[in-house]
Amino acid sequence: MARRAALEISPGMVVNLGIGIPSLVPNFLPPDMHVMFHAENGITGMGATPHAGEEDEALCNAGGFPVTVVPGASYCDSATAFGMIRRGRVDLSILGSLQVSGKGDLANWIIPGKKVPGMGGAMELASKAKKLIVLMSHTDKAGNPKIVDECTLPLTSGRCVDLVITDLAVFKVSNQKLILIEHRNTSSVEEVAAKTGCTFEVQDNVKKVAY
Amino acid sequence: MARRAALEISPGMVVNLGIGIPSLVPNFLPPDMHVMFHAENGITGMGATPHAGEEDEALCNAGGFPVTVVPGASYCDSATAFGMIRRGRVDLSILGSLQVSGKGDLANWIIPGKKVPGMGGAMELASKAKKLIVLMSHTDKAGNPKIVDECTLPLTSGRCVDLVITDLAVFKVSNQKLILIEHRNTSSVEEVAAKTGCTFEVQDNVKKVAY
Amino acid sequence: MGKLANSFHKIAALNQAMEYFQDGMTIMFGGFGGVGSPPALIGAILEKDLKELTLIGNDTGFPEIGIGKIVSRGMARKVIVSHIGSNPVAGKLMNEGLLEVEFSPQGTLAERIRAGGMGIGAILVDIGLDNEMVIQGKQQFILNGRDYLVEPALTAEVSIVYARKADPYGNLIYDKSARNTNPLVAMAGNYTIAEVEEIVPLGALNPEEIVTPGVFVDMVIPTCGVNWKWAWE
Amino acid sequence: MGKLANSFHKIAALNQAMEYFQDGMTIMFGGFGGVGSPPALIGAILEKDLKELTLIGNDTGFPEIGIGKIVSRGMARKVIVSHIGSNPVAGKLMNEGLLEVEFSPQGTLAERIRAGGMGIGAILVDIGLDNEMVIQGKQQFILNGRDYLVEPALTAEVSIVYARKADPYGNLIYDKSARNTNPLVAMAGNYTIAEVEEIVPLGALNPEEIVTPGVFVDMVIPTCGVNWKWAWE
Repeated sequence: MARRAALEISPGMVVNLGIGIPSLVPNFLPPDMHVMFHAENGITGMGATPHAGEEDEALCNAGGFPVTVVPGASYCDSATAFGMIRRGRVDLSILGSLQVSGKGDLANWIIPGKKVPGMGGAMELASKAKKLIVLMSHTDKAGNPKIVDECTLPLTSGRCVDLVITDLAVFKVSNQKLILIEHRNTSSVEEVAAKTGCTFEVQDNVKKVAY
Repeated sequence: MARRAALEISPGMVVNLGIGIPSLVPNFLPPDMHVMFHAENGITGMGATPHAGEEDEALCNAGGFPVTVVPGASYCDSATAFGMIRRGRVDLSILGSLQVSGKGDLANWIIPGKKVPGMGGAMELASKAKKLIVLMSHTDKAGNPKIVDECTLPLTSGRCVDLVITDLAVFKVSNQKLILIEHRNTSSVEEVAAKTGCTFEVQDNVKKVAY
Repeated sequence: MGKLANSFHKIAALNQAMEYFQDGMTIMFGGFGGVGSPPALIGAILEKDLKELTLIGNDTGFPEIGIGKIVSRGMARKVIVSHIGSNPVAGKLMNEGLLEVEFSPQGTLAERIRAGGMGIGAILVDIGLDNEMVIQGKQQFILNGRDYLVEPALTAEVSIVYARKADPYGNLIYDKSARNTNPLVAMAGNYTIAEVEEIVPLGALNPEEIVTPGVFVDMVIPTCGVNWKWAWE
Repeated sequence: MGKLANSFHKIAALNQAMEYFQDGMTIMFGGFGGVGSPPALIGAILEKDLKELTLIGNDTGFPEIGIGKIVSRGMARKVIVSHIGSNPVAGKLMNEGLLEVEFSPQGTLAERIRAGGMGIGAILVDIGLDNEMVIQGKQQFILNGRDYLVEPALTAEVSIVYARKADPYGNLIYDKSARNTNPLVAMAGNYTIAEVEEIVPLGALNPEEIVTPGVFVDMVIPTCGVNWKWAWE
């Protein structure tokens, strides 16, 4: 999934990555691509994870884990870091999610009665990044679809998802319509349909891909 | 007047000076007094005027004239410079004025129909500096009082003046009442009253001073 | 003290700083996931065993990292934060009704703190308008036909921040991403205490590189260094 | 170009910058009394003889200094500034009805520009509530029993700023008090052009000292240096 998401990144972009699988995306980028990775705590230009023993406790990403910086990086306060997001200067945000609706609604911040961790910076990223990609497993641990007609979990932000990448398929959301554009070569449109909680269009030249 | 105003400055203060006579106040301070002079364009810690030929076009006060900085000085953007004012971190503002009312109203920004230069930073300074001192001539060029019952010119800010220092006298404003606390030894309470456009109390131990 | 003359009377010891803390007060803290939070001040607050605090900052850290140590011991009555996800003890206290949590979207929270520091009453943002938890208790305002939330400024009786260097005027510079919310929190305190790794003489900091002007800082104390183990260690 | 490889395609020449300017547009400019305003960009706008501009910035400079050169030649239909006191030609044009002037208190104006840059809709301030000219056309809002003015954010189609150094990503540092409004204006432009004294290789600027992250900067052009005589000269 991270490999597939990396294909959406172009040179010069400012990219914010959520915790978990999204944080693996840089591993699949060519070197010298001149992409600036942005962190909510105030880093523009994050680089690779430092080698063990070379961590700097004062240089961590928004998840609190050690990072490095690339040439051209800068530090700012958190207000400015979010100003970049709200002003539309972050080109791409790649987040995990609990549910996504066929209209592009995102629900990734609480499970009522179970887990109420707070929204962190997800609302700003979801509603203000120029493009929002969701990376998530196609179904939950119990096998229930995570792509649904209407989110049953509280929304982080409505009508904000542009692309959904799962372990089975890739959908784009266009004018609040879900369109299957790729599926795994080990799967089929029928399997994807069976494991998806809402209807979707199938693009004419839907691709079978290995990733 | 500038010499008298300098007496109001204590060590450690953050002080903003308006253009004109107020800008002369630092000349009457003892050295090493550890006062930080603040400028709206983003300087904290302005020092003396540079010697001719040593001016730096990138180091000017809010009036656009070359300055120097003292050890401990810093630069910030104008928004932060005004944040210091609005947050009440500027201890003292010394401004010139066109009129002051006996209640402490300040009118120093426009003469309707004649001069409408804009308020610049005067409104923030007048209403938010912890203490506001006005330095001005006691009367205008035509001999009319500049301290009046009600300002006839549009207000910059109401009920904001704490101390008025003129070429004749010093008044404090306390609970919207004007109180004469000093006058020049070459003048008298009667002369001050004759040249003032409103009534005022005379402090018991009113001082005669030479300045 | 030679060059380090305490000419602005801002350099002090930890015990002097502690005179500013009391039960029931509002404290704002710098830091992001514990990174950039002041360890000595947090340790001293723990030791003083304060009660009924209101804490304002990015998050509740981890149970034994940063402000989390205070929250985990039940010393806070209320927190205003963007998340408590990394501190399960905070979640437990919340669910038991022992801790009131006001969630604010992270960027909104940062701006509310800055607004407090800048003497601004509130900001209008369009973040979270479709979210019940965010709009709860907030007023809305229509400007040029668009809906906004009125997000009130935040200030605190005391702000505590962590910085790399200070001079005797309290000018501060930070260390990489440990800067995070510290410059904002430093401005928002009615009284601001900076815990710093190094105190340098007046004039030793380049005026261009100073991030927090000393105008906003009332007291500077030396740090003992970070005394907790990071999650990644 | 060796180390100065234009890897983000932001370094350009003045004539390329001029493609972004046209009649009737809104331009925001950095500078304070002309100090810190970009001379080459102002010169090129003059040469292009643009009409009906709306200009937003701290002040209208002096008649032959900074943005004043553009205002004095009648190229602006409207200015949003805190004062025109140092530019009598602006005052004359205003009195003749040839120039619309929206006055904003200086600190409010700076925050409105910053709010634009930060994607905030407006700020609530209590400055100028008793002043007819300030409250004119503004909405008011009562928060916690206190009156505030709703001061809308300002943005511009193009922002022009002046900086001491840039790297190929457009990271900027400024020169002393020539910083003034530039970092705010740099963030508020839909397209931001920085005129700089020196372009240094990527990595040559210390990440700690960068004032404006290149994220906000779309184009970097080299300056010809200040080409006007200062009032104090």
